[in-house]
Parts: sequence; C-alpha cells; structure tokens
Amino acid sequence: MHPLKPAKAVLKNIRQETADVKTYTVQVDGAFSRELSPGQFNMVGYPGVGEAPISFSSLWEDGCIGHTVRSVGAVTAFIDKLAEGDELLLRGPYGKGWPMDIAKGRDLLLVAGGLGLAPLRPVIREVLQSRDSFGTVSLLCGARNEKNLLFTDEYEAWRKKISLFLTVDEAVTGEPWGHSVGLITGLLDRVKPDTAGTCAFVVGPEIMMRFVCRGLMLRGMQPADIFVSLERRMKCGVAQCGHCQHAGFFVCRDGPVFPYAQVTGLMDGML
Amino acid sequence: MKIDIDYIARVEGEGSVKLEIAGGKLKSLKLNIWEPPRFFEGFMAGRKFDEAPDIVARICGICPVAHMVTSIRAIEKAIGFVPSDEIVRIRRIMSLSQIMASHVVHLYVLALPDYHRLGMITGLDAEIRRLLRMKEVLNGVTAAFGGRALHPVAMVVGGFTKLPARDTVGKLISGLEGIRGDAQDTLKMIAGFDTPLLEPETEHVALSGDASSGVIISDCGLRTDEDAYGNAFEESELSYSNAKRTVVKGRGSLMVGALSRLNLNLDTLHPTARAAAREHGFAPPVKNPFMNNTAQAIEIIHCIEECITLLDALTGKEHFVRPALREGTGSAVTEAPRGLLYHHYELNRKGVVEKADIVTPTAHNVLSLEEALHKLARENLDLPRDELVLQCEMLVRAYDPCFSCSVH
Amino acid sequence: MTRPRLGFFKFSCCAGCEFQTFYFQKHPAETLAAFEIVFAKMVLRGGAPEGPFDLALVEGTITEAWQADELKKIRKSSALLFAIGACAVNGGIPALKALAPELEVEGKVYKNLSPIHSIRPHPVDAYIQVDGYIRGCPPGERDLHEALTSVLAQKKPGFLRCAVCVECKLKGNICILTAYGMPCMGPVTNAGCDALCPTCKRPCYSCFGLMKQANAPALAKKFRSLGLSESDIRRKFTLFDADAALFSKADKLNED
Amino acid sequence: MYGNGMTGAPASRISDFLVPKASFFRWLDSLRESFSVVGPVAEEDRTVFREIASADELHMEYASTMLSPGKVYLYSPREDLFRISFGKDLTIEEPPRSPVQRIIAGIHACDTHAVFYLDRTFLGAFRDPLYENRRSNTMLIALNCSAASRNCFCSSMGAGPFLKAEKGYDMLLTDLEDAYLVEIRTERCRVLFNADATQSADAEVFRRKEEKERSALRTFTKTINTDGLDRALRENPEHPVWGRTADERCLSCANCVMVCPTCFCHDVVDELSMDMKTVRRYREWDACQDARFAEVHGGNFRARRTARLRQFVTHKLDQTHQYGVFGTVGCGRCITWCPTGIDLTEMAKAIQTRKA
Ligand SMILES: Cc1cc2nc3c(=O)[nH]c(=O)nc-3n(C[C@H](O)[C@H](O)[C@H](O)COP(=O)(O)OP(=O)(O)OC[C@H]3O[C@@H](n4cnc5c(N)ncnc54)[C@H](O)[C@@H]3O)c2cc1C
Ligand code: SF4
Ligand code: SF4
Ligand code: SF4
Repeated sequence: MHPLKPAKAVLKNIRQETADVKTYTVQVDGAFSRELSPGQFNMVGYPGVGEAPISFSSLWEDGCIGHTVRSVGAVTAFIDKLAEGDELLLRGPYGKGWPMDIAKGRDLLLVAGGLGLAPLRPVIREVLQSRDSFGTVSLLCGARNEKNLLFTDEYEAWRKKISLFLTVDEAVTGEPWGHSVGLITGLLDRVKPDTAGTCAFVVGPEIMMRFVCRGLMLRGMQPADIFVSLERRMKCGVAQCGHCQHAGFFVCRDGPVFPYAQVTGLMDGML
Repeated sequence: MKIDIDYIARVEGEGSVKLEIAGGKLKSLKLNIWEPPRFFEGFMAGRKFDEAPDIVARICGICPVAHMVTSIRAIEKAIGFVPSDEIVRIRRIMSLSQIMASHVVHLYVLALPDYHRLGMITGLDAEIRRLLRMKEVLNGVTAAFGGRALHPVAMVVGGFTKLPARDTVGKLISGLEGIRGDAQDTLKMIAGFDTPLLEPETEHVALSGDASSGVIISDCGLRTDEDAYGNAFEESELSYSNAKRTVVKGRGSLMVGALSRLNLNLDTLHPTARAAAREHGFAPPVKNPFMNNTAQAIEIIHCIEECITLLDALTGKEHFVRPALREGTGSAVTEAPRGLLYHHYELNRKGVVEKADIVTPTAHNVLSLEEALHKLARENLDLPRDELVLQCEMLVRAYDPCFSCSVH
Repeated sequence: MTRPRLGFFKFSCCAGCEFQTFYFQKHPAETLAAFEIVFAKMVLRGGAPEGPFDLALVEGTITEAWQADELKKIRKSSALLFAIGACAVNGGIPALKALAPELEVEGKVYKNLSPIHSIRPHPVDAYIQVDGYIRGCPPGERDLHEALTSVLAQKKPGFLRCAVCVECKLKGNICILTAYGMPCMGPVTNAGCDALCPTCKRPCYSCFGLMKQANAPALAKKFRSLGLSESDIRRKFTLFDADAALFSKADKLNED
Repeated sequence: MYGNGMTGAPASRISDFLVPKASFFRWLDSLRESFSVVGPVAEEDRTVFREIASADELHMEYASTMLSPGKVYLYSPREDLFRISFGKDLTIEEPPRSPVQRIIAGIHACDTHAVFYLDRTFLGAFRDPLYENRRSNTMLIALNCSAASRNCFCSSMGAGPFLKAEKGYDMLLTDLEDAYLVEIRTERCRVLFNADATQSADAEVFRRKEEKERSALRTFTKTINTDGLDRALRENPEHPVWGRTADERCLSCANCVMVCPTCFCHDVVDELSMDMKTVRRYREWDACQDARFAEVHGGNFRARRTARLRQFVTHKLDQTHQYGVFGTVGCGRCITWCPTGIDLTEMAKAIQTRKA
C-alpha cells in the first residue's frame, strides 16, 4: 500500500463553530486504522487542491472521526466550501500524540489557545470516559474573543468532571462575560499545579506556548512534565518531504507532540 | 449622423473609426489609433545592443520574431557582423513560421468570425480543429529554434544560442508536411467567401523576391535599398492618432503586406502556391484590400514549402558567434507578416544604443487603410448602419493591422 | 455547472498575454470551452466590458490616466482579478520609460508632445488590489494553467515563487553562471518559465521579474566580479522590473 | 558511521577480481541488453550521468558531477504519485511501477554514501514504494576516487575517497591503471559477473589498492573538523557569520540544495487538467532556501534569509540526531555550484574558532 495514497471519506455532518471554523464529522472507509490516539493528525485534502495536516478533534465515535478546521489557505478554504455528503480524501493517522500513559494517575493540566482546543478535545473525551484514571484535571482555554470559542455547547458536560477556565483577549459581544479577560498566562495562577504530580499538555500558537511553558516552569514545573504540540508546514506527513523539519526533528513523525524539554531553545522555533 | 466605432475588436491593439455623415454624404472619416504610446524608441536609447532584440520583441505579441529579426539584422550591420549561411537560414525559418502563424491567427481568430456573422470563433468546431492543428506545428517550429514561440530567447545578435536536435528537425518537417492539406483547405475556405468590391488606388510596396536582399520595390517603379529607406519614405505625426503615418515621398499612401508581396512577387512563389493562386483566380494586379486574406492563405502554402526546404538544408554548424563590439549605424527592412518593417540603430563604441528608429507595417498602411475606409463608406452609405459598421471593421481587419506595433 | 465569466483587459503592452491565453498555451480549446468569454477584444467582437466577471485577467502597464479609472471599474465588477504578464505584474518593458527623464524619452519619439498624455508607467497593483500574479513575458505555462484551473476548481492558486535556478536544476542544466561565467539573472528571477534561457544556453534576462526573496545586491556583486560595468548591471536588473528597482530597497545598484 | 544500505543479499563468497579494463567494459556493454546502463559521460566540458549507448562513452576519470546519479536516478527530480479522476466516483490510480532494470556505473564513494542517506529518508519508518522499486531494480557499481576535486572534503566525513562500506551497493571498482580491482558485494552481482580474462585479486592487488588510497588522500585540500562540530553549530545560532553570509552572498537561489546529493525535500503538487476531469499529483524537489518553504498560517519559521541559510548548513553539519549521521557526505557540490561560492566548511571553521 502506497503510504501517500489517500482514502475516500464522506462528510456526514458539518457544524459551524465560529465564523471561520467548522467541525466535520467524517466517515472513512473500512481500511482506515482503528488505532487513533489523541493528538495525532490526518493529511486531509481534495484532489487538485492539495493536502493539509489536520488534528483529530474526535476519534472513532459512531463510526466517524472528527476534524475541526479553520479556513486560512488553499486546502482549508476549499474544505470550508464543502457540504454534507461531499467526498474528501484523507490519510493517516500520523505522528505521536499526547502521552496519555504518562498522564494517567497524575494531575493533568490542559492549556489550549484558539484552535489548540481541537487536538485536546480527544484528550478531554478520554478523561471524561475514564475519569478515575486521572487526578485533578483542569482545562485552561483562551480565545481572541467570545465569538472564537470552540465547542461551547460541550462545556457544561466537561465542567461536571473537570475544571474549566476560560479567558478572552477582549470581550466584544457586549453580553455579560463571566470569565477572565486577558492572556491565557493569567489563568495559570488559578490552577496552582502540584509541581511534582502534574503533567501539562499545551497547544496553541507557538508564541502562546512559549509563555505558558515559561509560566509553568516559573511555578515550579519541570520541562520534562510539559508537552507541546507544534505546527509546521507539511506535504507528506511521513517524514519524507522535509517541510516540517525543525532543527533535525520531523514534526510529523517525531511530533507533533513533543516533550517541551526536547524542543525548547531550538533555532527557528519560538519555544 | 455620426458613427463611432469606439474600438475595433479582433485586431491587435486599440483603434477606432469615426464617421460623420450629413445629407447622405460622407463628411469625414478618421481612423484613430488610440493605443497608448510606450516610447520604445525613447527608452531604447541607453540600452545595450544585445538587449535590443529582446526589447523590441515586446512591441508585438503576434509578430515578435519579425521585430527581433529586423533589429538583429540592423544591429549586426552596425557592428559589422556577418552571419553565417546557417544563421541566415534559421532566421528565415523563424520569419516564415511567424508569418504563417500570424496569418493563421488572423484568418481564423480575427477575420473568420465576420464571414459567419459571429462575435468570435467558438462554435466553428471544424475550423477550430484545423486552426489548432496548424498552430501546433507552426508554433512548434518557432519554439524549436527560439526556445518558445512567443518572445523567443535563443535568437540573438550573433546567431542562435542552441539548436534543436536533428530528430526534432525531422519531426518539424513531417509536421509541416502534415498541414499541407490544412493550408489548401484554409485557402479554399477564405477564397470561398464573398468580399465587398472595393478598388482603392494606392502603391503596393514590398521587398523584392529575395527576402534577404533588403531591396524595396513597388508597383509604381520604386526601387531602393534598405539603407536608403529614409530617402524614399517619410513619416509624419497626426493630431488625432498616436500612430504616425508613412508615405512614399512625393507620392502618397502605400500598402504593404501579403497582398502587396503577391502582387509584386507572385512568380517567385513555390509552384504549388502559384497553382493555388491560379486555381482561385488570384491574378495580379489585385487591388481589392479584402483580397489580402486570400493572399495570406496563398502565402501559407508557399511558406510551408520554403520552410521545409530550409529545414532540409540545415547543417547544424556555425549557429553562433559571440559578436564583437563596434561603433556604427545600421538599418534593416524585412517582411513582417503584415508587411515592411524598418529598424534603424546608432550604436556608440560601448555598444549602447544612442538612437533607434522603428517604422512598422501598420504605420506604412495607415493612410491607405484610411483612404480605403473612406472609399468603402462613400460607396456604401445606403447600407444599414450595422452592416456598414461591420464592413468598415472587416476592412480594417482585412489589413490585419497591428495597432500595438504601429504605436509602440 | 455554469462557466466562469471571463474578461480580458489590455492596457499598454504587446497583447502577447492575451494571445498566450487564447492561442499559444497548450490548452486553448479547453480554455475556450471552460470559460464564458464575456469580454476580450482580441478574440471577441462586442461583449460586455462592464461585466460582471468571475475572473478578470489584466495585461499591460498603466501608462495613461484613463487606464487607472478603467482598472478601478474592472476591479469593482470582478470577483477575482489577476494581473497577467510582466507588464501588469512588474511594469515590464513599458516601465523602462521611467528610468530616464520623461520629456526626454517622449521627445525622442514625438516632435509634438501636446497630444501625448502619458503618466508614469506602473504595474496594475499600484492602483488596485490584485488577487493573483501570473508572471512572465509571456506568462509561464505552469502558472497560467494553475490560475485558470484554480478558478475553475474554486480554489486558491499556488504560484511558483522560487528562483529560476530551481527549475534549471530540475532540468539538470549545467549552470552557465557558475560554470561559464555568463551573467545569468536566474538566481534572483521568479521561476515559471521552466528555466527557458539557461536551457537554451543564454543567460536569463529576468522576464519573470525579481522573486520576492531576491538578493539583488549580492548578485550584482557577483556580476561585478565577472567584469560587468555598473551600467551593465543596472540594465540587467531593470529590464523587466524597473518599477521594483526604482521603488524598493532591493536596488542598491549604482551607475558608473 | 555509514553503511546501512539495503540492496541484495551479500555475496556468498569473497569475490574480488583483477579485471583488465577492456574486459570490464566489454562485460558492462554486454549488460546493456537487459539493463539500462547509466554512467559518467563527457558532454561538452562537463561530465554528466546518463544512459550510455556504448561503454566507449564512459568517462570514468571524472571529477564530481553537478547532480549526483543517486538523486537523479533513484529519487527523481519530478515524479508522478497518483492520477486521480473525477467521474461518478473519485478514482485514485498509482502510475505503474517502472520495470526498468538499471545499472549505475562509476558512482563515487561520496555519492554512494549519499544513496545510503536517501535510504534513511525513503526506506525508513515509511517506505516509499517508488524509491524502493527503483532502488532494488538498480545495481550500483561504485568507484573509488583517485583524486579529490577542489571542493571535496569527503575524507573528513568518512565518506571517501575510498568506499569503506561493505553493503548497500553491488560492486566496487578501484582503478589500478590498466585494470580494475573488482570487489563484488552482492550475490546478484556475482551471478551476473562473467568478464573474461579476470584473475582473482591477491594480497598484492590489495596492497596496490591501499597505496592508491594513500595517494588519493594526499590530494585533499579541503577539510573539516567534525569533532564537536554539531554542538558548536547548535550553540552559536547567532554567530555573525550567518547573518553576514546571508546578507552579502546568499542569493536564496537554492542551487546548494538542488545539487546536494542528500537533500531529500520535495513539494507535492496537484495539477488539474483544463477539462477538470483529472488531477496529476506529483512531487518535485523543493528547497528550504525558498522563502515559502516553512511558511504557515500566521507566520514563517524561516522568513529571514539568515535562518534559511542556517537551516541548510546545520542540516548538513549539525542535525546529527536526525539519522545518527552527518547530513553531508563531503562532495563539495554546494560550494562548487553556489554562484557566489559560499563554503559551508569555511562557515563551520569561523564558528569553531569563534572568529567573527
Ligand atoms: C500537526 C498539525 C495539526 C494541525 N491541526 C489543525 C487542525 O486541527 N485544524 C486546523 O484548522 N488547522 C490545523 N493545522 C494547521 C493547518 O494544517 C494549516 O492551517 C493548513 O495547513 C493550511 O493549509 P492550507 O492549504 O489551507 O493553507 P495554505 O494555502 O498552505 O496557506 C497557509 C498560510 O501560508 C501562507 N501562504 C501559503 N501560500 C501562500 C502564497 N501563495 N502567498 C502568500 N502566502 C501564502 C499564508 O499565510 C496562509 O495563511 C495543523 C497543523 C499541523 C502541523
Ligand atoms: S507581459 Fe510581455 S507578453 Fe504580456 S503583454 Fe506585456 S510585453 Fe506582452
Ligand atoms: S544557469 Fe542561471 S538559472 Fe540556471 S542555475 Fe545557473 S544561475 Fe541559476
Ligand atoms: S530564463 Fe529568465 S529571461 Fe528566460 S524566459 Fe525564464 S525568466 Fe524569462
């Protein structure tokens, strides 16, 4: 089997999350791997348009997988125009996801900036399902403004089992906003990680991850307990096209989730 | 009544025709070429001699080769470079392929739709297929020696930087042989259309039979060398048009292009082309400018044969010599698809152009075209307005004018 | 599926881009079949210059004031507008005029300048926002194809942005600059021509214009080391991209 | 350090021969019946690898070529991946695998190592079927170099001038004036080898080989000190040599990457047909020197020329954790073919000596 040969998939459901983000529930043909883990990604695309790496925002659920996509460029803008019932192509799963085995039995701190919540959603789902396997679980979630929050209708269910903290850079709707305003680093003091027992998963724009990780270290966490998910340009997803190379790592194969210790201070990165 | 044809579609560049009719009489008619000037002769000053052919190519997207060949010839004369026979042969092949390709575009894309009272060629499927077959082969010839068909790059002062492989040349020949039938069909198609009767008086001017002679002749007894071009022709500016217009000194309007070439040189054409001319009743002197289309179709038949002969004669040797710099002045006249093209350069000792002068086929034709339009309108004032407009446009298109060239 | 409505507009130029699109490229018949030609003077009599257009292709340099007004109208009536060809993208050959005093250049062509109303030559994006650039003189087959098929597929086109050298190496040409010291502009020129000139063993003269990441001063230095004079170097960098050379900091080239 | 090639079973018994050159080339010629034989051919004043019509065309005493045969013939510059058709249903077809059996003759030691490097990319965790197919259909006849070119530093990288790896290729030649020492490395090559007038190579022949190697080593003028090299580069990302070279000399033209025999990066491009019925998905070499290469939404990780130049140089001289080896084989091509002659060994030296 050609590792680059995509499989056909059908869009079963499309949900508008924000103005430029939609969640696609996708039915894939039988050959697609059953072994998906949170934090992994697919190469998603359409013939003639190309492919782009997109994280799973949900793993197998009712025979479907989920992708949450922001329309920013050639591939994503094209996907944005598709309708339910349309076909698209995908291949995967690729990459190393979140180290769930390391997190098990410990406190877990999830920090998501913007669309970063998408690759953490499968983690949240897993935590909700086997809540007892984890200690205290907190989710810090930041967005530009209220209109950019993802998965808002799921928050209530999440809150029942984990602590959820929200912040926006600025509140714009004029509706009462009962949460924080300001950078996500401002939420770090709300969770007070148990420095030895906590494991942190951080994902968002690289500059945001930089300051969150530094904040966590300043509060006593060890770099080895912090995990980040990197974004790089990718054309193949299988460590061959070279686009995602980051100082010798293939982000697609060695990541996208890395221990912070491994990727901090590398040239051309911001961490 | 005023008739403004704001722009004439399906010609190269921008031009308009304005008629004023009063009391059943044509009061005035003006052909205004409003193509904006780009000032080639102005900015050529200060450029290096070897840039000139690449620059002048951009005067025209349909006959870049004609401009390149002419400027190269003038510049080589200025620096005292004598091209090898092989180089001369290939340049001729380039010119021929360009003349044919230009005629094909003109006949099919620009002129043909009129005869079917269509806005454009779409819908005429058989014709489109024939056009594309011919285009493929003809552009292939230009591209094989020039690198690409439009604005070729391998044709430079000093020769051709690279030649195609021997078997490519073989393929070009068989390609040309393959479109002989299409060329005949093209002539049959064009000659089959009814054209308005129109016999304006003008002087037909062309190069004498041997295209590389640089000797200009006419049906009024003109005979002059390209170096003495300035003594025989005169250019003047018009207040209502960006294109200048050229006259034969002391006489008046002239017509250049396929019709003039055939009127003057029919007997030097390849026998198949002569036979085709006979068959379709083309017997000089032919004065009707609408017959220019027929002349073009006959020329295609001839050019295919001449091109094949030249391709056969290629040796693959002596195709490029790096030219040495020298101060000097050079003029050249060649036959572009649409007729006489004149380039003149003065180079300083660093090889920098100090002065450039370019007179294009359309500049030569402008006055006779305007006169012919006058006559056409005068004689057809009774036609319905739309038909009169169409006939005026058809006449302009028959001349195959290149307004971009004429203004440059 | 309805065919996208195409308008083709010519400003000051050789019209080569329009011929390239409808005649010289590899798929003219398919192009004519895929688009509804709403306005294109060179191939269509009549038509609707006012649009609306799904795609407007604009060729030519803007050299007269009415063209800028026309251009703004076209922009308003077009969903997508691509600049096509060196003239529209970079200023191209007509922009050479800007390198010398205006009246001097014009005076070399016309004795009477009073009917002449040229403005300084600029590429189209000096006046309007452009959705894509189809570079080259004439435009390259690959980018032109990408532009047209992207519109048909309703996706964002991916144009080439690397140096001509990349295409040159893909073809396996021996580099004429490094091996033979020919002053090739390939290293600073935007790809798209399939390295035509070096393949024909002549130096690239940059008809696709400078690529965005070009290091013009560094190549100028190389040319100096090959013995080119300052004016020769300046001429090389301005042939198709006088506008960039005049108005961007890429130009640190002197005259001697 | 190198030598994890993948092709063919090792030769079952020691098969080392002394073969008169004439006889060797006769044998090679005889193979053209069933193989496409590619070798170094003099064209104008350069040597290029291409398919030969006769062994007479071979120019075995060549200096480095512009493109390495491995990169061109095993990992091709442009290659179709799929043809996708729209119709009632989307169909995705792989192009048929090429059945061509090929021999690359006269590939230098450094370029052979470069093939091993490409193996790491295309036959690693994910195996690329196109590369794999060609790799196993290609026999590599390596050639030890008798003299270094101006920019060679393979001796510093352990990749030449003599090939030390024992596997991963099929045959190794050492030029001993009128004869070749032929060392056969794979069973498939041993089966094929039937040159006439061969003698088995004795200790004396190997003594001459060693002598040749010593004399070849004496021809090197360029060296690089690999001791702590990777760390030195990693720890000096802001050394002035980066910015200075990028500003004053680097053209962003990507010639270095394109000629590098180990550079494996490529783009994947979809070409739609004008009738919108099919898509050709192909890959073609891409380069980290292209500003677009590391661009993502909202930013570009290597927007600066300095960063792009540093990526190339450190990928060759630093990022050893990628495959456990240096990314350069010391062929010197990026120096030779850089229009402004940027020399990565000089940059490394400046950093190693901490000289600004
Ligand atoms: C592991 C991983 C997981 C990811 N998961 C998700 C996810 O779950 N959801 C999600 O939405 N995204 C995700 N991303 C990001 C996503 O892959 C990118 O946004 C996507 O690749 C963009 O592809 P595109 O073809 O739509 O955009 P492109 O067309 O490639 O454009 C991307 C950006 O590049 C620039 N660009 C590209 N071409 C040009 C050009 N010609 N001119 C100028 N600028 C240009 C622009 O700035 C543009 O914004 C993930 C990325 C990675 C690496
Ligand atoms: S860019 Fe070149 S081909 Fe296009 S119109 Fe301008 S001069 Fe002609
Ligand atoms: S010949 Fe020109 S385009 Fe080709 S690699 Fe050399 S410098 Fe670049
Ligand atoms: S090599 Fe340069 S000058 Fe030649 S066609 Fe390409 S961009 Fe134009």
